[in-house]
Amino acid sequence: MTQLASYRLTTRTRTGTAAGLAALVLIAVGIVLPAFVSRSVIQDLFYILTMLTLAQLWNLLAGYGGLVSVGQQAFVGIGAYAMFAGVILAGWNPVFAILLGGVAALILAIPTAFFVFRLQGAYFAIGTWVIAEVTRLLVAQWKTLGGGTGTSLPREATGSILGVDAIRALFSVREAAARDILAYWLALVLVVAVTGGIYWLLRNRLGLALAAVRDNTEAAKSVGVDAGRLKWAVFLLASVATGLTGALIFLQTARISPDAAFALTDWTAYVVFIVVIGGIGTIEGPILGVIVFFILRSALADYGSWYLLSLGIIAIVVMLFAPRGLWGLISSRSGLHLFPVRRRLAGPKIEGGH
Amino acid sequence: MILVDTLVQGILLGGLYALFAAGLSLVFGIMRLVNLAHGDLIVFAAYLVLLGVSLLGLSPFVAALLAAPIMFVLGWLLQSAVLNRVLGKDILPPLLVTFGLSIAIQNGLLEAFSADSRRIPAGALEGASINLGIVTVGVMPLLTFASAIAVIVALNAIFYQTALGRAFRATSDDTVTAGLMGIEPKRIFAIATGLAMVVVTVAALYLGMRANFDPSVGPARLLYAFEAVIIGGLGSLWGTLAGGIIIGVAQTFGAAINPEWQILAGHIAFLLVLLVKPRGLFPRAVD
Amino acid sequence: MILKLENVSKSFGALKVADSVTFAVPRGEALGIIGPNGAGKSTLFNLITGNLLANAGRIEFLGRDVTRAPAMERVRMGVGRSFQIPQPFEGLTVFENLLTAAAFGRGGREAEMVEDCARILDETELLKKANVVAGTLSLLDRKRLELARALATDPQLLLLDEIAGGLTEGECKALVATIRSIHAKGTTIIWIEHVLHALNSVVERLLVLDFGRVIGLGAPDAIMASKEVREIYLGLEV
Amino acid sequence: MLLETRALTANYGQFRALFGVDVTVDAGECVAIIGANGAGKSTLMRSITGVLRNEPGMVLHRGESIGALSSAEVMKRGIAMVPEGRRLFPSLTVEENLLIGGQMRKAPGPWNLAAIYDLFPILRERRRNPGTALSGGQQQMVAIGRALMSNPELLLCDEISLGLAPVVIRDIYAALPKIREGGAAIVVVEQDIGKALAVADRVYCMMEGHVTLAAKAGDVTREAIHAAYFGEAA
Amino acid sequence: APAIAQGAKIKLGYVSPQTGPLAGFAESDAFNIQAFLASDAGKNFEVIVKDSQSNPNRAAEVAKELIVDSEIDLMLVGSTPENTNPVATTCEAEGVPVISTMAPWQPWFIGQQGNPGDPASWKPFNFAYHYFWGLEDIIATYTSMWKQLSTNGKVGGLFPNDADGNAWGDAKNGLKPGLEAAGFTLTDPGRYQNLSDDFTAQINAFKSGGVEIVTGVVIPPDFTTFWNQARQQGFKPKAVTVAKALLFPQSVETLGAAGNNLSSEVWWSASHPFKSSLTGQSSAELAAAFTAKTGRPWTQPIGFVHSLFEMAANVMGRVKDVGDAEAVAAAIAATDLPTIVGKVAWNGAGVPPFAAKNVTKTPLVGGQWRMKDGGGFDLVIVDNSNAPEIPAAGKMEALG
Ligand SMILES: Nc1ncnc2c1ncn2[C@@H]1O[C@H](COP(=O)(O)OP(=O)(O)OP(=O)(O)O)[C@@H](O)[C@H]1O
Ligand SMILES: Nc1ncnc2c1ncn2[C@@H]1O[C@H](COP(=O)(O)OP(=O)(O)OP(=O)(O)O)[C@@H](O)[C@H]1O
Ligand SMILES: CC(C)C[C@H](N)C(=O)O
Ligand SMILES: [Mg+2]
Ligand SMILES: [Mg+2]
Repeated sequence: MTQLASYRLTTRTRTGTAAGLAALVLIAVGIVLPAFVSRSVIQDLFYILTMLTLAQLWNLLAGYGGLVSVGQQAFVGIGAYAMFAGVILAGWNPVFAILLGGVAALILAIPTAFFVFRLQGAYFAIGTWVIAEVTRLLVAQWKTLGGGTGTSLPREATGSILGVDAIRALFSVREAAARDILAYWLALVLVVAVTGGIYWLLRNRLGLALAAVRDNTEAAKSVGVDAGRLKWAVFLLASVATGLTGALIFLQTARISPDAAFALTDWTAYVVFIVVIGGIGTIEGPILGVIVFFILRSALADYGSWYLLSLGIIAIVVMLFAPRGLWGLISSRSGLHLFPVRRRLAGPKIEGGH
Repeated sequence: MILVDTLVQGILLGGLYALFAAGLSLVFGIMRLVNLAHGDLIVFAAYLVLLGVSLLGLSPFVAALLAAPIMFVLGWLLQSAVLNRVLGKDILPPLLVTFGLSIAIQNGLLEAFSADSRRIPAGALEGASINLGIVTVGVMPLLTFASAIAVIVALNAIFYQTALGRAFRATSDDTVTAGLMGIEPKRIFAIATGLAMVVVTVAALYLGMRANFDPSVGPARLLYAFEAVIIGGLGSLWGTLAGGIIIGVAQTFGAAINPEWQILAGHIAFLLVLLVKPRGLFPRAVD
Repeated sequence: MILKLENVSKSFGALKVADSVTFAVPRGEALGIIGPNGAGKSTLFNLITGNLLANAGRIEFLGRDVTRAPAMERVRMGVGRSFQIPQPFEGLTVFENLLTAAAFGRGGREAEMVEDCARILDETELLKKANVVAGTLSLLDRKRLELARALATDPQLLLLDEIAGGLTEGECKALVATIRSIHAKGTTIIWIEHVLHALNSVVERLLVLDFGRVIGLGAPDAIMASKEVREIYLGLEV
Repeated sequence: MLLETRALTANYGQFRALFGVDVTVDAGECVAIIGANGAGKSTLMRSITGVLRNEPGMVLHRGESIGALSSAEVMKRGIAMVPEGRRLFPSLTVEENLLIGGQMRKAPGPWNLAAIYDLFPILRERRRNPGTALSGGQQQMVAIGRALMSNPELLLCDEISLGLAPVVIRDIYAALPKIREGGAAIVVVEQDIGKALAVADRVYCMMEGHVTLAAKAGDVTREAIHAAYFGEAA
Repeated sequence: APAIAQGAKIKLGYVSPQTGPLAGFAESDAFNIQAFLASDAGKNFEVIVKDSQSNPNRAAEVAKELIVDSEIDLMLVGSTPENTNPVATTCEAEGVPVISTMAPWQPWFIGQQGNPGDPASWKPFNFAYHYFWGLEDIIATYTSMWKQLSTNGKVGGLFPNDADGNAWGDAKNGLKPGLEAAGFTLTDPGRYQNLSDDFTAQINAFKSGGVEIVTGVVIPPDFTTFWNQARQQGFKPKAVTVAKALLFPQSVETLGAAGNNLSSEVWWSASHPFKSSLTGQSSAELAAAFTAKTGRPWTQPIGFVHSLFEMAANVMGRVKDVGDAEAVAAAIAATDLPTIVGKVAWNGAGVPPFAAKNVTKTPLVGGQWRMKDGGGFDLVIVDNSNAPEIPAAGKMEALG
């Protein structure tokens, strides 16, 4: 069998490489952008980036891990509250307190996983929702942080965020604008880390395992994939990163209440909307989805209930006519994959890699 | 006896939840459809009944009788035109569609009826009560509970004693093979949703007579309904009633400790049941 | 002994599908399992692989008690299997199916497995279709993939569940040749099959199951000749 | 002519599985369709029963096009199928599985619950069990009984012997003549050529989506079948 | 004033819950804004309205949009703490002046503090100013209403776990100490979640506590549920005086006969003896104009929404550079204006020192809903002991 030595594995494609380079350029542009654009653009970008992060994480759970959670607001909320607690009760600098958000999300995720992993499909979905409600109701009893009323970051805290002074000096902007720039940079770091991290995972053993479990759990176990551990890993990872994102979002808002921090609509429903419109189970989908979502939101936001009415109808229409999402539509037409993960065997006797 | 009173009120409250849940249980059981718009459909039906009462001057019960066939047709159309096209192995598309529907209904109602809270006037029935010695119970909650039982008995009879019910169950197992038996799965689903909407009308009647409602109150009702369905076990309608009662009783006892624990206690009861029995109290042999 | 079952029992409700099953398989043997439909053959495989857990009894693999061990642990110890109804990872390519099995069944890095996977694909006549998405395969190729994927886990004990069912004679012959060559390399094989001529051309012993009980175990000729087997399995007048 | 396909084609997405297949079945006759794996036999069955839709004029029942009908509508015209892989309804008991086969089409005929239980006595014992708690062979019996309950004019059986023990296959094939006596025409899809020829009046052989042989069962030679089956001379 | 003459329009941001459960508060927005823009002073202004959808999250978001994208010069906000607090907090953090109203000052001021439980940590605001009344006024008014009846002085409280409920129910800064000082006792079973389906626990607690008076701050749907259950379970208090739930005539009308003689606080009415500084209209004229235009009955928020624009016209008329946030804030602090809801001046009168800089108060009286003969309800002012300048039109009556 010596002639077999010529077989090798490849995931690289030309579009993939081009897309990688484009991503690097975009990131570089993203870093220097605050020097050139207005504050409102930075804020819009912050919103886009944080929603994209949440969308990528939810896509990791549902699209790759088969874990259709409708309770991600639990981790956004707990992350945000932990950050507030760190600032208000322990006097931490808000930037460090964001890390507390990740820790708190992890602590919540462990018992949550114990519970919801006993459930399947729709039960799992409702289970996560109930856990999120329970968390919200419990946090709403935490009177030191305002109970159901909520609370705000104290002025001293928002005024002394690490790095804000440097940014003020660098771009010669007001304090509030400097805070936005800092939050934007952190969001950029988070979205690059999350998207890059997910892509890395998918190209790793874990990617194969996820796909195998998604396709057929019983068979996956029979080839040695530890489906249970895999779900744990994905769930904990997604929870921690969701917690960090939640902390960052509310650092920028500077105000929190249980209803806002644990809002099903804002942190899960819209996120699901983004992922599904864009195309679930792909890295490209959430990116496209968040852009579409943002355009719709900006275009319709001033029409009151008509905005939400149309959003609902658009969601229905997309599901009816493009169930694999817009990216699904594009990539099935053009065969385009910006983030290729398919491992191909290259060598003699193999039919063209289609 | 506060303890007995709390228990009785909890059971009666459970009847209301079971009523919210029965239609959901039907649809969830037959087509695994997680209908996130269920709560909003109840509210929609409540407005329909309200229109009957306020425009035509009917009694709420007569208005509900008129609303029921309208809701049946709407359910039929909704299923045929929209939901049938997204049903499949994947639970996500219907999840998203019904979420979209939920938002659309809420905001459509808001446009049509504004955010004012409304109520279906039930005259003397509203405050009427019966003194049973140990406890004083409202006539309305009793009526609600009795209706929940009636609805469940009726649905069970359809499900297990009629050819339609057999078709429901077969279609729920395997649509392609059901087709080979001469059953049009899409028609069966449409009938099921229509039927669920009739149950929704009953739920709406009591929702509207018991408390105020406005276009935004749907989702809060939805979660309890889901909990009742899941606690009971997929496809078990008596289980759904049991689930409703468990949540109702947990809530009244939780509230007796401290009102802060009211809703929390219901959710925790749900979690505890699932911890012990992940497929609910009365699961079907095969899912 | 590579595998030892002692009084293994399993019930689904009132239905007993494994009833005090006791037997042992020496290393390197090829054992055939036959029995009427519903006798509990596939269930027995599920018990050995850990896809189902036994209600009672003891299963030993390579001298270790694995009765309660989860499926993936047994795979890593060297138990490979195919499913009676092929269960490919439909969204992955044929090659990726094997790569998954290799990477997790053995616990190594993907890159190290590539050549081994290519060799197995070659042996099972799937090499041409290496980059084809498994969901689009024909039944024959799916069955080949079942075998190939089991092989990719580098099993010491290979469990095959009716992989010849539904194949044409020519296909069946090719399959038998493949299995023989695997066996020749020292892999222990347990094979459930209704296509008796194929089975008997490979195995050294036959085990007969009926209603979850072992009712015969021995050389194929002797088993096929036994009155009991003829009665319940082949029907009297055959 | 009970059933006729005319230049029938079928696709799974981009993949074409049937290329202009012409098959006929007369009332009361038994036709066997043989062919290797993936030849398109099941696809033909699915096209006839409307599980796969096709263009008008491709499938005719008593001269009328049924290609655009849903599988439920096809079934109500008297074409019942025993699908590949049995596909019983797990939530229904054995008896309910049987009942549901006849509930949408009530045609006069020999088949009813009692007749099915007489044909397969083991089912009477297990009538209260969920259909899927039976062994493969028993499930196959339920699947056949279920299809018979509507007293079809035409019964399509897709690989009813696949994965069954010889003794069970014998029982099931023994039932086929009784089914014909009831007046139904039968199409059996089989890989086992011998078994197919033994029961059928006529035989079609398929290969890669084409009909490569159509003949009377008594007339065909081993060589002809071999050529049609494998596409080469024996 | 110089700023007004300069041609470029002054930008006012206005965040209001036009949709959602709080939409009742916003029903007069269009009417009032139109009237404002049509007035002489209004010609210099542009008003940019954003809908908070009754969602605090969204309120903060649109406030930021107004500040960052529209670059407003002054923010106006009202309609319960759920709406005022996120907007005021955002403005404070952004350094944009904001005038806020229609939330009792405690939930507004204390609710915006990082740790509401720790008075030592409370800080005044630089840009956020609020005018309305406080819980001390509620206590004075309610107790005076109840003293008109003969009761055992036992009060049951319904306080939800939201901004209002937590402030009203707070053991130290809420109703409790004040009620006790006035000789009443308070049974408080604890905070409940809004949109509750069952009030059995509260009813049982009230029954066993011998309660004859019910008070609280309840959203309308919850009040109906409570009131029906109370009647079903045989609980018959002599007075029910709750805030929020009984603001709008529609909420009372849904109760039918059971709505008669329920009572509530009154912060503005058609009979308030004040005039608009903007249009010169009296309260009665404003209410009539609203009804004429929309065909709907007057409600309390109409006066306060109107007064927000009076404030804007007055404040911006007194600053030189409308873009100078500090100057605008200073002008707000220096306000002394008689408006349609009473005099507004941040002079510290009646407000504790920690909040004196940012909070000022308008008068509060008590009212009772009386069924009219031809159907419908009138809100009759039955207690003005706290603000004698507002005429009372009747006496408090016990529930039947
Ligand atoms: N998960 C299950 N729940 C209930 N009964 C089951 C389950 N799995 C298998 N059975 C039943 O157990 C018995 C043995 O099934 P098994 O699949 O092991 O048979 P088998 O010998 O492999 O038959 P075949 O030759 O048809 O594949 C059958 O009666 C079957 O219906
Ligand atoms: N759902 C499907 N999607 C795509 N291709 C399919 C599908 N079902 C069958 N095919 C393909 O269509 C061709 C014909 O398949 P079909 O199932 O009709 O064959 P068959 O003759 O019944 O074979 P078998 O003996 O395996 O049952 C095969 O190449 C098969 O891979
Ligand atoms: C998904 C497809 C674009 C895969 C393609 N055959 C490749 O290997 O790149
Ligand atoms: Mg088997
Ligand atoms: Mg086939």
